[in-house]
Amino acid sequence: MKFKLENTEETLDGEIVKSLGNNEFIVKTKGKEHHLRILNMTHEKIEFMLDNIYHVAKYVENSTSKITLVVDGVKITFNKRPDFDKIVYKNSGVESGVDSQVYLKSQIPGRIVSINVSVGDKVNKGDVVCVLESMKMQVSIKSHKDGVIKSLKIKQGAPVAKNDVLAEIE
Amino acid sequence: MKFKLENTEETLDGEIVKSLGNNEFIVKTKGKEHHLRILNMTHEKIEFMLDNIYHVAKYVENSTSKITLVVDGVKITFNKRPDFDKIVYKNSGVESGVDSQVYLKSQIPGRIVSINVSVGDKVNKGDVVCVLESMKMQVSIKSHKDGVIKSLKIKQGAPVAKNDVLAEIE
Amino acid sequence: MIKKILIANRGEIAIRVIKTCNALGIKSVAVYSDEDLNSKHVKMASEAYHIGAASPAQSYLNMEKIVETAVSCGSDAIHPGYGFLSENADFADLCEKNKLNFIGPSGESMRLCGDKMLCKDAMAKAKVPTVPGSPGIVEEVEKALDIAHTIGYPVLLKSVFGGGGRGIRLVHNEQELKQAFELASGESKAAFGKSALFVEKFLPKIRHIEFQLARDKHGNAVHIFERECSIQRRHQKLIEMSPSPVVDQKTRDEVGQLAVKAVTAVDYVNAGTAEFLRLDDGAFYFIEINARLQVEHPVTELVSGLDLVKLQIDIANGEEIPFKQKDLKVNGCAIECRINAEDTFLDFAPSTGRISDVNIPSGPGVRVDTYLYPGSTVSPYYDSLMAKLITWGQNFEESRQRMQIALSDFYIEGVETSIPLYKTILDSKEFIKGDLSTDFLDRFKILDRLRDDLKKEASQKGDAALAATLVHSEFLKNRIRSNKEQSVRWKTQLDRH
Amino acid sequence: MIKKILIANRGEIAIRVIKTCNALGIKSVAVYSDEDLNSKHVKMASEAYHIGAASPAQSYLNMEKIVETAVSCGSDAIHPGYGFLSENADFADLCEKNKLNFIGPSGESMRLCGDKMLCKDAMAKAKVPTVPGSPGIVEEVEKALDIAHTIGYPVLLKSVFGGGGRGIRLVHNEQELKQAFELASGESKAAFGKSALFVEKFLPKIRHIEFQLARDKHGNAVHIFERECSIQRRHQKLIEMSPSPVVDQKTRDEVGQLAVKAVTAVDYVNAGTAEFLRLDDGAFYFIEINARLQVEHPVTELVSGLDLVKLQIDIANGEEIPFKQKDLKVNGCAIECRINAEDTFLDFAPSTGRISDVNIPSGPGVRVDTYLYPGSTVSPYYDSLMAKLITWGQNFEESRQRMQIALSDFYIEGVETSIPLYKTILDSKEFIKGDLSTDFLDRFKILDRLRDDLKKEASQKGDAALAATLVHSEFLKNRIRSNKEQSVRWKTQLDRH
Repeated sequence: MKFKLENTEETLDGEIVKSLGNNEFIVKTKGKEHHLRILNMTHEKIEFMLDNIYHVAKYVENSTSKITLVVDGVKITFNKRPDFDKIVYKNSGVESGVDSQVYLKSQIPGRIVSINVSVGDKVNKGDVVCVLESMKMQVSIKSHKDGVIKSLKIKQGAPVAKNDVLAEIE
Repeated sequence: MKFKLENTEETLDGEIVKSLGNNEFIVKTKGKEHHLRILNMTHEKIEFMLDNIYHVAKYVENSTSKITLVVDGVKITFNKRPDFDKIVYKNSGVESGVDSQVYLKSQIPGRIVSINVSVGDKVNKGDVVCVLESMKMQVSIKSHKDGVIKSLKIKQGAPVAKNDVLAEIE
Repeated sequence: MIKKILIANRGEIAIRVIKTCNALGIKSVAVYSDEDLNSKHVKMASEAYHIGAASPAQSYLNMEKIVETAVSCGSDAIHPGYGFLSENADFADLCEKNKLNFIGPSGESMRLCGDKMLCKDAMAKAKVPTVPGSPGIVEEVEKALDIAHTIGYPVLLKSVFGGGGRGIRLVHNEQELKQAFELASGESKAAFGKSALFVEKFLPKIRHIEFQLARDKHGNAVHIFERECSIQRRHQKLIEMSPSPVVDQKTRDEVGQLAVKAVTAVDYVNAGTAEFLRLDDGAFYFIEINARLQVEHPVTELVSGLDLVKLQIDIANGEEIPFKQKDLKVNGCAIECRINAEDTFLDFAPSTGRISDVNIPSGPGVRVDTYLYPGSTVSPYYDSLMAKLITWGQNFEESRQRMQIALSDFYIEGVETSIPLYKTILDSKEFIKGDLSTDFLDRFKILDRLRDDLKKEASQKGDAALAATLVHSEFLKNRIRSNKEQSVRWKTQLDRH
Repeated sequence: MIKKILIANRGEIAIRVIKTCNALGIKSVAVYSDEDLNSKHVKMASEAYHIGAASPAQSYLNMEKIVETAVSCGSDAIHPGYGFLSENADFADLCEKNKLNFIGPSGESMRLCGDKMLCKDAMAKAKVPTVPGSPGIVEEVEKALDIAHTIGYPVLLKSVFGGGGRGIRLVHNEQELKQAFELASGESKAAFGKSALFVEKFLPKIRHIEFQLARDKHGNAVHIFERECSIQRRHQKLIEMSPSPVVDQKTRDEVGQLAVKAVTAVDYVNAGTAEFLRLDDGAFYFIEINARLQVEHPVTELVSGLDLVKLQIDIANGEEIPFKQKDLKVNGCAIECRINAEDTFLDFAPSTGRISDVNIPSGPGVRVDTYLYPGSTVSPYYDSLMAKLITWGQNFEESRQRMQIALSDFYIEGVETSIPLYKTILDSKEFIKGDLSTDFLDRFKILDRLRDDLKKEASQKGDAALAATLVHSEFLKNRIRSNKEQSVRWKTQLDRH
């Protein structure tokens, strides 16, 4: 299985190498083998020892696109499709090459999670302008060109529809 | 419904007078009416307000002979057959009228919970000699005559069989 | 003697008052709105009465209903907690009229504390320094310019009708002041029919330091040390501690005596708090009296050993404060973190919902005041404070270490919380060295650091999360394949442990 | 400097040590038997290793396995807790041999503390009064009669091979002593090949009072006040408190200095305890040194503000004790109740099983050290102490009141507990006025009072219990009548709240 760890740049890769019986397994994560012993497991929760360290994981969400779980109190979201970001990046206009285009538009509907620039800021092509949550995933919307933020059409927490203008960049 | 409250001499009597809907009821206990509102109820547990006081009751046991529940942390046992004690009392020899009989015997098998007399003690007919637990109920074994405890054949916590001699009373 | 107290409040503070009632053998009466039928304070009180709909106006702010309930259930006193009716002078009066002992100051004293200008006057008479500025309302721009000239720019132009940062304008010179005065005066007239502006010196990089006070009906008054409450967001306190890292015993004695003068000046009776601003040069300026028990009272309890709710009840009973100023010594250090249901990254927007699971920390020096239990609800109708986590240590560092561990142990499932933010703050070198100010979060870009910390944490738990997901999806896959048989098999395996 | 500590223990004390490790940034290593895979100490430690089967001999007493685990996981120190290997001199030696810092006294010092006669000798040299009696083993009956004549009847004839009340005979005069000597001597020879008897004065109505001590590697020693531990059952402590109601500051200074002499006499290093008996006339007699952290250490922590586990670690690191005797002042009063899984009415027989539900009390001045959580297990393999409930107050009465409330809030489902017994004791006028002695339970017929209290409690809750049963059986009846439909209807009704 291969996941992208949300909010970080990491992509994680793992597999069950073998079952030892008695609820014990050898698992491989990031290329390294670990011993795992299940203490308790239900649909929502798993308690286990991983290489002599206890962990508890609770499942908050398991959708087609992502898994959110809380491990030892830390919320972790795995994106199941590690390349989703790239698709959005492409759609958001960066790859279109139309440098003369002033408007940065959203190719997907969503909700603005954070705004990373202010009016007057100089941005380079590929810089993150804002982050929006869409299909329960957080995606960064990046500038499609070098330029200066002329105006921002978005508000934190507010929804945006597909093709809404997010910013003017000149 | 009528219950004997174990370990006390009380017999309690109660009924649901009417349902007010919305999980509210008028109940009568010991001849007095109360307003009851259910907050939560499952097979094992009920949380409710009784006349503006919150209570939580958990069911520990519900057999044919008794109900044990924990109310606000206090363990309470209701005997479902309030006259069981009397049957045992009768069987234990008190009602037999055979005053010359020296041996106090147990008419039921059980386990000695407490011993209420010592050798040499003067006892009157009907005084409790010991308490034994039988069929998950605590029953007092009472002296069948006036006299003096000559010997005790029992030990706290130990089992007794039917017809075992418990004490000699002269 | 008070025998039965109705608590006109909810949440953790209602529970806090119940605990002291229990210890003293006083009966406690809870009141609750529709929303709170299943709340912990209802379950813990000796008796509980429904007082109205979820909206505070119809329940916890409904004076008549609360007083009526108190009278009909035979309460002899009312504890208002904080918020809601606690600083409502009319409510204090209504209690008195109904022969209910209101556990707080008199309505009259409360009114004096609540009126900015009257209070400032009283302080001037008592020689308690307040923030330099106009002695009262300024009607004409020339007067404002005079005052600004005297106290020096920059100054703040404020409206007495404002509050919580609203209606405040920062001006740097004469010209700005003239413009601002015109605008503000116009706004005020439009909204309230009259202009009511005043001028105050703008104070940069300030600390918020307050003194706990108690004054009885016999005129005895003491201060119970200071609390440093500089870590704030949007003018609301997040972290409080006692003692303050910048208050030595000499300062404590001096400013504490000012605080005592302040409550005496307004004939305040009960436990209360005098709030001060402290500048970098060490100057203290009185700002206001909080005429009630404070959210952050536990830090004072931990360093003084006092039960402040008990002290309130004793004072309401007409007793004298059972100790003198010289008997009080700061013992160790206490820190409180307000555990709020809020999303730090959504501008601290409230987060509400059902708490499906909660782990409350414990251990040496750890105290938690909370209404949470598994299955409880954080309601959108009331404030976002779910719990107060307070740690005590022999010194600041021990207290801080214990807080860090307790924050890590505090697990709340179902809402976003301010816990991660506090972990980042407690870990920062600026907090450790005590470089605090009300703009701490901005000054040290704490939210950026928090973002980094969260990334790091997620990265550290990545292996465990992945391993869990591998084994768990195997489990789910098998369950789908042969639901019943598998679950039996798993159960059997698990039962072996 | 210690960086990683293996904790050679389980239950609440393992957790207690982990908490201090966490606060200090020291890694903690748990060990566990088959029985303890799901125990809380395993879940809380930085790492956890399996060391053997459930039986203590195969796990928590398995010295080699524990030392091997410590070495292989890179621990640099071992904390033994109390019980198990904590007073095993060979274990201390084995740790030393393996370059593991044993957090406790040296093996040599431990051996001296553990040998009744050697220890008594050392005390005689240090002029620490011990219970009057024979200076050593008494071989002949004439010698025994001489001693008894000197110290006065009644006397106890004890065997050095005895312990916990076994092998002790109370004699009132010469004739009884002669008979008893013959019997005991014969028994001893039969069992151990030699007679090893000694004579001690019989002390009626005694209090058990002990002093907390600390001594570092540089020879600095302090006492950290006394603990009164007179409330016992079968020679095991149930309730402890500090200060003792019969120890004033003068007595504390005097007996505290004796205690310091006692540990110095045996070159004791670490935190430890000197136990004394106190007679009604105020005389104190040393009985023994407990060469480890005590179960009841939290009461001392609460009145001193110290973290005794941290102090142990500091001392093991070779640091000097960071305070002087004169810096220590008793602050308030703390009481501890040992919450045991036992049936008071079955002669305190252990009660074991799964804890299906637990509510842990909290509030101002309340501390709970426990391994319980819903779903945890009280195992028949280990001791019956499930939790320690400790309350602090400004004085004895406040501490007692808080304890009463905390006991009422402490709910443990699945086993019998000693909680009801403590409620009866805490409520008794004899406890309130401090009339304590080791025979307190018998002297005041506490179990009879407990029986009455339980009856009264049951009677008070009778109405609520009956009402619950009425409504609940209606619920069950309806469920049986139309299972599915009904449950939906009930669920709908309940969801409205």
